[in-house]
Amino acid sequence: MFHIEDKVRHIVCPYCGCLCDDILVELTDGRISGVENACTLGAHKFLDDADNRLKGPIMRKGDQWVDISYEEAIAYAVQTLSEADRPLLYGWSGCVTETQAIGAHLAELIGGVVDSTTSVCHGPSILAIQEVGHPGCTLGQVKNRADTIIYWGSNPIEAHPRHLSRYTNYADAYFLHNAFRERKVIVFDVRKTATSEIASEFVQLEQGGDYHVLSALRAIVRGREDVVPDMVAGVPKSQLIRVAEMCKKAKFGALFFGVGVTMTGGKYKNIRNAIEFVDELNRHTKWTISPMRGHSNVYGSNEVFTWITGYPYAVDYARGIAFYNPGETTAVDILARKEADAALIMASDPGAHFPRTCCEHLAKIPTILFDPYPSATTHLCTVQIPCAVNGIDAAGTAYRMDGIPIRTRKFLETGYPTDTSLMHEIYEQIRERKEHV
Amino acid sequence: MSELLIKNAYVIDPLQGIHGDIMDISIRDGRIVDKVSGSCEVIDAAGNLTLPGGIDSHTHVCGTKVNFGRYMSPEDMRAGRTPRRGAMYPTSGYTVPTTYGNSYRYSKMGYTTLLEGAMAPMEARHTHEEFAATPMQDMLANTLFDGNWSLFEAVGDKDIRQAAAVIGWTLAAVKGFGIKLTNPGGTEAWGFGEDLASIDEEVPNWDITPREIIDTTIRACELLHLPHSVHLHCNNLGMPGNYRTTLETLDIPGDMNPDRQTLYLTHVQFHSYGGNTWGDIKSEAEKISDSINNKPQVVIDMGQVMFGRTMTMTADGPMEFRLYTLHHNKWSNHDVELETGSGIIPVYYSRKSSVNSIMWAIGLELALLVKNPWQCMLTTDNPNGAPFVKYPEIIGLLMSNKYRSKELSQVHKLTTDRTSLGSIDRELSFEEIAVMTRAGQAKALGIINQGKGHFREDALADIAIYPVKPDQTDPSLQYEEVIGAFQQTLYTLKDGVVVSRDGEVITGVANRTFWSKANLPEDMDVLKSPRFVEKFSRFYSVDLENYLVQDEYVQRGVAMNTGVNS
Amino acid sequence: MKIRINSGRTVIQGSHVDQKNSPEYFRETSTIRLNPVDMMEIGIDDGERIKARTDNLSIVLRALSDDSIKRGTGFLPLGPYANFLVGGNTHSTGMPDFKEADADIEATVDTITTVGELMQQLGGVPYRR
Amino acid sequence: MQVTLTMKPRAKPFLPIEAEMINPMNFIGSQNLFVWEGNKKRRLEDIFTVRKEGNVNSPENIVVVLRGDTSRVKRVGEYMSSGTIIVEGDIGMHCGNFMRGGFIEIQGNADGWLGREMRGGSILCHGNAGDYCGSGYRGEKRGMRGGKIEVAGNAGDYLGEYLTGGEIHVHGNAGMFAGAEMRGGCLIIDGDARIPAANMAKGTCIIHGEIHEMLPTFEKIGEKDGMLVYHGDVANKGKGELIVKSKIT
Repeated sequence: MFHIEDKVRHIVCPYCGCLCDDILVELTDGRISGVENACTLGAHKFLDDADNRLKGPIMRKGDQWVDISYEEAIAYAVQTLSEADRPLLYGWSGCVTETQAIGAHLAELIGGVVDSTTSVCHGPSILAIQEVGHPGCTLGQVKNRADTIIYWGSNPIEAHPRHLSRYTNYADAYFLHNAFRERKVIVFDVRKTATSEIASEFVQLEQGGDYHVLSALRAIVRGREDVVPDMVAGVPKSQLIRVAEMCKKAKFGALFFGVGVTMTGGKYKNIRNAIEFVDELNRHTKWTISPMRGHSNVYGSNEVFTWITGYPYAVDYARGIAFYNPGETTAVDILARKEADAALIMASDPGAHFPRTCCEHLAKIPTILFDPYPSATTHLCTVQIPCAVNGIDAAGTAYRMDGIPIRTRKFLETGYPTDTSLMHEIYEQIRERKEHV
Repeated sequence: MSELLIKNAYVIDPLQGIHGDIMDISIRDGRIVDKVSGSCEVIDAAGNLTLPGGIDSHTHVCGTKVNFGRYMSPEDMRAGRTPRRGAMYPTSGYTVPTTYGNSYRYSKMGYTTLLEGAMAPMEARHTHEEFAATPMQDMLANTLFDGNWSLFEAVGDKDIRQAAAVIGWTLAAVKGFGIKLTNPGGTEAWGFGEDLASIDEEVPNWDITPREIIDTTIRACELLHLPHSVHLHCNNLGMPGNYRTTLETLDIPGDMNPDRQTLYLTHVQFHSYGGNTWGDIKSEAEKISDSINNKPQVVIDMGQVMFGRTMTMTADGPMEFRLYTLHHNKWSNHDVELETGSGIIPVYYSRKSSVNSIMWAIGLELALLVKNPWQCMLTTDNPNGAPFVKYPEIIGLLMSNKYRSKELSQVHKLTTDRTSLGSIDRELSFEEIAVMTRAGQAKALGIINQGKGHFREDALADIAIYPVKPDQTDPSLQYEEVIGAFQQTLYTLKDGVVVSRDGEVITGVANRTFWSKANLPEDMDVLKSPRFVEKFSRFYSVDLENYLVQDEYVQRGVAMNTGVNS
Repeated sequence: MKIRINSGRTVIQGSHVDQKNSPEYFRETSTIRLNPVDMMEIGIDDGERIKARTDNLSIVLRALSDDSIKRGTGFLPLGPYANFLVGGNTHSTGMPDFKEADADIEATVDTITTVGELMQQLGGVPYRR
Repeated sequence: MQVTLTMKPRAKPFLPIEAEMINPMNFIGSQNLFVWEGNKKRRLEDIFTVRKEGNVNSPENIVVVLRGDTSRVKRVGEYMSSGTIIVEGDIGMHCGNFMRGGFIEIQGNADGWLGREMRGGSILCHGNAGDYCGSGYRGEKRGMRGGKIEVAGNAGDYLGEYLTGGEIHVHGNAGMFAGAEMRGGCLIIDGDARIPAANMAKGTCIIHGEIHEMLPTFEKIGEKDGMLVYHGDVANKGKGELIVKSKIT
């Protein structure tokens, strides 16, 4: 049998916020047959892709699922969204910015709320940044300079597997002679993790104790260790003093935090405290802090929504002008309060990742799901429309977790329409419909 | 074919030497022509002031740090919110408005061309994405080289040709327009939390000084024949006593190229401080302007400060950290590997503050003491000194001594002693304002031949008609009318199309992006330099192949060809 | 027994996010890691099942002993099972208490519902193709 | 004059209503008033039965009474400067935002952001108040700046966040992070509180009940009237006062 083999390089992995752009993909007969450089998560994304796809649009009729055409699916979306009193447009983090931009304009056109997966991921980090700012940097800056790394409430070995090898512990550094030996990794977590195993210092704190530990560290760095009690949230004061000293001695320190800090009690206050800890350290030496963003282009959604609407997520256009108030205009709150009367879910899976009350409401209202794959939300939605996958059979802009914009590459022709073209079609049809009313 | 005739226009076109003649302007297919047919559409300008479209030669409206200013400031977005109106999308924000907010407000003020002051090459795609969402103006991006390692190596080697090679390649790779140096060397020092105190202090870990970076870069820019000169944000921004650094910097280009502008110093207000501390800060605008008056090859912009709240944002990371330790408000910082830094903090400039009042006065002093308006552009370093919507007030202050005196009497009393503003009675004319807001910019940026800043035949028909009749108005007394006129055009035309009228944007347009394409001989191809390529692959966190900005991002790009002789 | 459930990404969960209806995803996201002493106290062995209850809702999970887990806590990979136990209150921040679900757990012999069945309990219609 | 607004039945009762025009001064004269239900603009009369009794003179003599299920009605009394609003049941979010004067009485519970960025006047809530009572807005550095909020029941999380002036008195318990980032004013909680006064800079926070998860960065200064006095938050250069009953858990 004759095989057509091909190798494509410099592919951008569309899995997580690391957005590794050095992936090599092998193609055999137009199918992905091999992947190099990717982590386990990314490799699965590429290798399993073809088997996972939903073949075409489907619609729930009673307790049955029927196949429908793209035209029927679009027509359903157009009618549902233009008639809704409080439509919710949620997801977006797997889309390219070109699609996200249409989403923001669509929300305005239909008087809806547009929110991205940010709200259940690093939304609290944004709230904290809006209170105190964000001393950050690009990941290459950390790679070339950092001698001290903190991972706080974050387990990159399982969630961002190449973060350590591309940007921190195992990466080549310009300013360190033997980067691997000279670097110290400090892990703060409530449980032992794969990452805490490789740390030079592991600080195990009580669940929900992040804020207290950060306050204590700030006080110690400010020279007020006298007020700090002997034990803070399960951590001995002596260890906190030792860690504070390590941080002050660093020539360049980088603190990375994960959803372990955004999702626990205190939420954005934890992050705010971490940022202010880093602010304080900058009076002694150089420190930066960065969120470990999950989805490949979740940061892109924040960027695009910001330049179009003024706000990074959770934007409510009910009154034609943008209003923002996480806790009120965020997807979980709107669904839990049963406000939404229609939903468009874009390349995300609230069925798997939202509280049950939200899922129950999604099952009750017309829910249009754009996703290449059957997911947990498939069972809850009314219509699912499969589209091309960003970074495989679609290209566009994605923003890495540190704000670096990278263009993903299209290397397969599958015939699936892109989400950009589908959203454009929906936008134009609704616009025409509104003009005729 | 579309034709348009503007009749009875009171035209000031300094580049053509037209000083206020009542005349007609003919437009065909977006360009100025000699004549149009009798049946075309007609706009009666009725003797109102008609100028080429405004050009802002230094503003921050698109890209990573501008957007981060928005991102961290939902409180700012509560101001300036407008709903969709006709062709206008909704807008939000005052000091850092959304892209459409910026674009519409500039358009309403008659601006059709903007130069984004600072684009980190690695984040260029972001700037270009926002350019596409700033539709009413043609855009240019000054590209940051202040901490560029490859440039540093060339500076260390005293290899001007290699420096030019790096700059030429980078501008074409990221679709940038000109060279921006922000606190040269200082942003690299900030990589380890430090800054440089003078232009002769060595950059940590690099065997070079800011003086050498500036000198080499100017020579490389001249070698490349880039349309615009080096665009420099001097070291020591905002530090009392920094005027010495500024004077030393002004002396660097010397007579390097007497025929041509070789240096553009931006927001010089922030660099003209005497004294040693915030307590004894005073203006040294006289010394700075004396120096500029003797250097025809130098152009500056004001960086005027106006009172009220605003957002400071610059690639000058260490300066923003110092500002943070003073204001203790939010502080954001974003260093970009191998290239540059940046910082953002919100500020409030208060009349009650002696420092802020002195800053306010210094900007005006500069504009009034620099004799030749072609050497001083009107800016606020938007939004650093103030949001650009304050430009009309600045015009009022420059045109009316009466208004200036009135304002001066309401600021901190130390201002009179510590600045010379009270003793200056110069009042700028409409023509001088036209130079400082469009003609001078077109010349300084080198985009006259692209059809910007004038009404010569074949120029782009970018036109602003302001509701003021200069021959019937005395700006010295009627400054309020003048301010009102510059706040809102009767008509703004871009490419021959009326895009806004009486403050209302009436149609969307597609803008273009000017970028510099250096055609370099083979020996200047950096991709053939193993050192360049190896450094890229080892120390950047993206692949070289994914660094290059694809054509998708400059779909309406205009490449400006330059190059060196082989 | 009362425990506080923490959730997070695991490699197996993360490798199958595009295969939410696969046996691998089902098995991984419905498996809770507990401290071995706690498991002894409830009276179950590795691989046996527990019922976790918050408010008046309960869900059946497979239990796995893991001595890195502190007593009184459990780790459940993120997914529909973990979120079934989470309420919709975000404390007006937009973010639910994903990492702080307090549940009562007890031994059970009931079977574990699949992702599709779980969604059906929430009002959906399972899609099986 | 009394204006009584009674909610009508609605096809979609969960849709939020934005009704900042429910402000005593708007009931002088007979202009058309509009509210938003979801993304639809409605006449006030489409949502409420409106009954006016008595003569109109000045806003301070106007009493607006809200009746029925008003738990989804937001922004009532926003920018109010005089007069009285009485809510017989529960009220939705953002009641009394930016209020400058007058009086709002809520006989039931109030949802989040009660009295956000309030400048003056007073609010009395007989039931519970939601999260962010007397707080600021996202990114803004000042919360409530003047006036008084009294809550007879419990308050939610982030009570008095960025409190800058005025007084908040909660008779029941407070949730997490009461008085976080306080910069002035006085916050009194008769019941319990969890992680209070976090990162406070100035102002006074008094807690008569139990404190859960007290922060490690408050410095004990002494005792006053049987209460312990702490200064903080030492994590910053805070000069606030946290006064608590001796029992801390």
